[in-house]
Amino acid sequence: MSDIGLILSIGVIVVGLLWLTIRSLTGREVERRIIFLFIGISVAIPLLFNITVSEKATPIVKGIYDKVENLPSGSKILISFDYGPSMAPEVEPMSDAFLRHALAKGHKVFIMGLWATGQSLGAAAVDKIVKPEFPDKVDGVDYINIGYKAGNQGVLNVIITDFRKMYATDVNGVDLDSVEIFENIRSLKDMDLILCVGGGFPGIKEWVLFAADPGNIPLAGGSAAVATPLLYPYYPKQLIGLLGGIKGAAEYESEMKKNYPRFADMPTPGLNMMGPQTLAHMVVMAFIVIGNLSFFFAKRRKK
Amino acid sequence: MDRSRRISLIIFAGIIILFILSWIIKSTTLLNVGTESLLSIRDAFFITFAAFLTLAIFSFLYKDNPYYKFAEHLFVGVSAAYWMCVGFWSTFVGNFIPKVSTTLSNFFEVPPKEFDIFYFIPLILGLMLLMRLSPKGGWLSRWSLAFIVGTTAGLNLIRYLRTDFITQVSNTFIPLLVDWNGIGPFFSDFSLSASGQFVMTLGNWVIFIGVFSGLIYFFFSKEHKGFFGHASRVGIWVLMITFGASFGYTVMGRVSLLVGRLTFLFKDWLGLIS
Amino acid sequence: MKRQLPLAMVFIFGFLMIIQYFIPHEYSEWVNAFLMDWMMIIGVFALALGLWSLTRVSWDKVRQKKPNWGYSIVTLAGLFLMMFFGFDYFRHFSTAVGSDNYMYIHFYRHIVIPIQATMFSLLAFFIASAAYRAFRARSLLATLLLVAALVIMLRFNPFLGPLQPIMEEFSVWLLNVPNLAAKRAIVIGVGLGMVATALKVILGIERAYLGKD
Amino acid sequence: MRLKLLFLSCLLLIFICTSAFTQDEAVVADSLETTAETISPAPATSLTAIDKPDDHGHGIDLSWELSADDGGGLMSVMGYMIYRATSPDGSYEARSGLLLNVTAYSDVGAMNEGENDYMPDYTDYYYKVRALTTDSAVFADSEILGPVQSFGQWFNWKRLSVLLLVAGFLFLTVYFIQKAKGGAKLFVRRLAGIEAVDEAIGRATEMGKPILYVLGLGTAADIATIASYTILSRVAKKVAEYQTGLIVPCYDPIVMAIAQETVKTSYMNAGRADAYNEDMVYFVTNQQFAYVAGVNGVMLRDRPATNIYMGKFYAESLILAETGVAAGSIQIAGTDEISQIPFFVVACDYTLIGEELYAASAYLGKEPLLLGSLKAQDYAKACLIFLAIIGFITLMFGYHGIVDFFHVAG
Repeated sequence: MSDIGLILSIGVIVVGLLWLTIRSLTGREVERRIIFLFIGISVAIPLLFNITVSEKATPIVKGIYDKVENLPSGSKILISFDYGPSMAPEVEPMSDAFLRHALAKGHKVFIMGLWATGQSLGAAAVDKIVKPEFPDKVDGVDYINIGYKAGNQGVLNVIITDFRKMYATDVNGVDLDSVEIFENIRSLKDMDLILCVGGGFPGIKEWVLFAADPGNIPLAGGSAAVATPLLYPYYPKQLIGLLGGIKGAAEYESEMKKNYPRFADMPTPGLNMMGPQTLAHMVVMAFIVIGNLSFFFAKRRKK
Repeated sequence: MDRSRRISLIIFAGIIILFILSWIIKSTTLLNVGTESLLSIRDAFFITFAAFLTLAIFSFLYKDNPYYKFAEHLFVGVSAAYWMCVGFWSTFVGNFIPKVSTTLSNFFEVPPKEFDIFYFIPLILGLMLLMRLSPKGGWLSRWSLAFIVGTTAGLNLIRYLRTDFITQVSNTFIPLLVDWNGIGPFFSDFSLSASGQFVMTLGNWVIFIGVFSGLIYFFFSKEHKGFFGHASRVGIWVLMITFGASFGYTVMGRVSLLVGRLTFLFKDWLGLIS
Repeated sequence: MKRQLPLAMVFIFGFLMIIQYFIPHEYSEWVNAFLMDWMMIIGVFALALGLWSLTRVSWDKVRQKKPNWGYSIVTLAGLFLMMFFGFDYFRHFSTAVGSDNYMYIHFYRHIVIPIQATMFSLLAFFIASAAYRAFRARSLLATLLLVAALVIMLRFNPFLGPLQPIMEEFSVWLLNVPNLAAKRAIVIGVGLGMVATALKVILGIERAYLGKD
Repeated sequence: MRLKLLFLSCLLLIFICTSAFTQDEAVVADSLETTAETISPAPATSLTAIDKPDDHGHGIDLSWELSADDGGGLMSVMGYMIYRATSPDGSYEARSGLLLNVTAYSDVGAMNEGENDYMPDYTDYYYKVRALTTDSAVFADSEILGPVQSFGQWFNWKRLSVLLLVAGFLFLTVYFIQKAKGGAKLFVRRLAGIEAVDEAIGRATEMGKPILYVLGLGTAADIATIASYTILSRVAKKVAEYQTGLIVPCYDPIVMAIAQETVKTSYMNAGRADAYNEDMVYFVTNQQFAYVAGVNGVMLRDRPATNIYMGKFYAESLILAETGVAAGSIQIAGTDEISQIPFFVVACDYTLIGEELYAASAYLGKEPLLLGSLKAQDYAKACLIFLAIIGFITLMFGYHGIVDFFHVAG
């Protein structure tokens, strides 16, 4: 049923664009409302019919996936939630994917945040993902949320030598000395991998400069699209990998889906967003081409 | 009654019926989930109303129409009041009242702070600003404006000189030849994302030339002729490439916004997708 | 006098703020913090001025039955209803945030947020229509604009196949290197322009905003 | 407490074991023989303390040399901690966390009395640095240093180069203004976007339609907005002369007040004070997209012939400009907000890019005073390019003076 709707609607888009292309050969302009209509359809259809474009992980994304995959089960992974609600639609899929992947692989997960909003978003991720999907994982044994501390990169400066100088308890007020997961953890240097998800200040850059570089700790991250270009220079030396915007998240999700049967039906907000993205980009590009065609043919006719 | 008027009345009636229908259906679905009856009716109203406003704004893409005008005017009024309330409660009650009057802070139930006579100055300047409303005292408001303009000009002069200007200039000093270790290692890595020496040197040259030709483009004292003309031409090329790239890159973010809005309509309102 | 004194004030406060930057002493920091606080407090009075302007313009439209005057009633109703909920004198005066009234929150969540988000999302449509209209190979400059935009957008083309990672790499380079150069050139120029403008204001060369009499 | 001790001793045990096993054999024997924990390490030496320079007071800079047993000797020193007292034999309190492998530390306290960690100025402080080992009972204190006092400075030397730049620029500006006043002809090339403003006003007059002037989302604190007032004053003057309509919807109420003064003055200068109406400049709302919705409404209903956008703009730039296109207006934009320039370039007829916005006010006025400051700007740019080229050359020969000049740390 949905396939028929899908084929039908994509057919409409393709035929419509073709028709406009032919029209443009006579030098005629397309009215803006028609462009609006096409953009609306190209975003709505993939949403309604849940089209997911197959994504293949690029090396920069695969780098993170392989690192998480190849660490021996029980390794210690820290996920830092360095974002707020306004950025969440873009980067939340990344932290969700990291969390799922790490837990499924049997790693110990430490959640923290350099943003005040990160604390509640981390807690929300625990409620949304860990509790329903991994009921056998125990708070304080398999994962822990130590929350937010004020001080931006200053926090990193401290916890790179000692967590307990900054953090006495986790977010639920449980003494860190009494939880199993923190038994052999002294500082950030005891982590096997740090995953930072963010897109502002403080963010991945601060993690590179104040934690990964001085402590020689493997670091990877996910970043909002606006901030991504500024982070590429750190790859591959200081960053194992980087998820850039919603596309990076989608690539990571697709890699997880491919290799884990248990994730076949997991929610994939990143991939879901890719259908509209791809189609909308194609439509915009098509209109640029159409615009140039009508421009050239109109000019030729004038001659 | 002429024809167009009749059509618009029919549309209006249709929208009202659809609105009520959606309200009722939404209420029942919320009731089925187990929300308290009154609450679900209220929430259903608000969700339907929000959806109506969303569609009203989208209708602007077709053309200006009464529904867009309604949403626009409502939005202007409500948001202006919203910021007034935020300003009053957070700045005036939060920052100002505690420092000038214990009685008032008790009245507003904010913890009073140490009395500070200097806080009467902004009060006076603020009242002077309000003198604009009187036809005679308008000139008094210029004192407040002078205070604001003077302070910000001085503050920003320094701030921009320091952050925008000096920082950027000092960042421009980059090596034009990155760590020369002989021809072999220099050309070893052509990958644009990696930090091969050739690529980095190339990048630094592009930055160097781009910055200086860009600066020359913005030079006002000379006609763009001769060497100046060539350099400024390169400058505007670099600018245009940059603008095109930024434009293309932004499409992704903007489409995400539209996805968010359509998700609200399809999921929270219509329940078409899960 | 009416004009000289404000000019003197601009000069004094302007230079005070410049000098303040170079003095690390705590008195200087104290002055800075004070002035910033003052500005915010004056801002609240200014908001009242703004609301007055909005109300008067809307009310004039209603009174003189100008075109679309009916919608101005909507503006005024929204304004005063929201003000009433925000200041909600009798029930929720006690909270210093003033947002305890649930109607205030509902108005914010179900009127302000949806319209704001929808207005923002209109950009998805406008970015397409602007691209259609403007990205034409009319001249060399327009072509550069067009090609750069297309290169960046091609990342989303699923038919690219093995070219995909190369395009990705190239677009990142484009965003990193020439982009950085152009931005730097603009920022340096803007920095100078700002300093020049601020100096003109402080020195009283630019004084259009201070009235005439 | 007992649990903690047990835990700590376990940790210690583990530490000793692991460190014993990971070190090579000779050292293992060594450490077993000497049992490091009973011998105090060598203390840190050459402790110095001075008032932290270029600050507001309440801070003291310390430096020392590593203990002989840190990274050498017994290898027993793990790190350092700073202790401070107000008399040489008073009670010393820890002022730092564990400092690993560093030889300097700034002891900075709070500025205001009553705050946590308040550190009064002009008070005698005494310092010592403690070299710590893995055993908390084994450590070595340096010699006590003091008294030292903290106090605020009256000039921040780190910012000297900023001061020199401001002074240089001020000099250039005043010089060219004097020159202009003396009647010297100052050449500036034509700028298409600025000449378009004049044409656009003329066109609006012919069509009998108003001009929409948008000051953007800048607050009164943005210099782009200040530049925009000055352009507004020129536009308003022309508008008053041609007797065209003017609409200025505002986002910030203070900006509105200033814009009202500006427009009023321009009308008076044009001798048309009677045509000025307070409602030409009005407040819409203080929220980004509500403001855009309102301005969009004006564009579609009042149909201005020309839209001029000057000032600070954010994401709304393209919504405004595209609506203007739909309404068929001529559009001229100018902003220093780099991320929005592309959208204006694409959607408007003319765009003033970055700095051109600031230059525009001088152009439109053609007043010698304003042109003078524009010249100063150009010469500053020329000096900069010159300095930068010299900087690059000297950098190649290993001289960093010019580069350092532009590197402001404080």
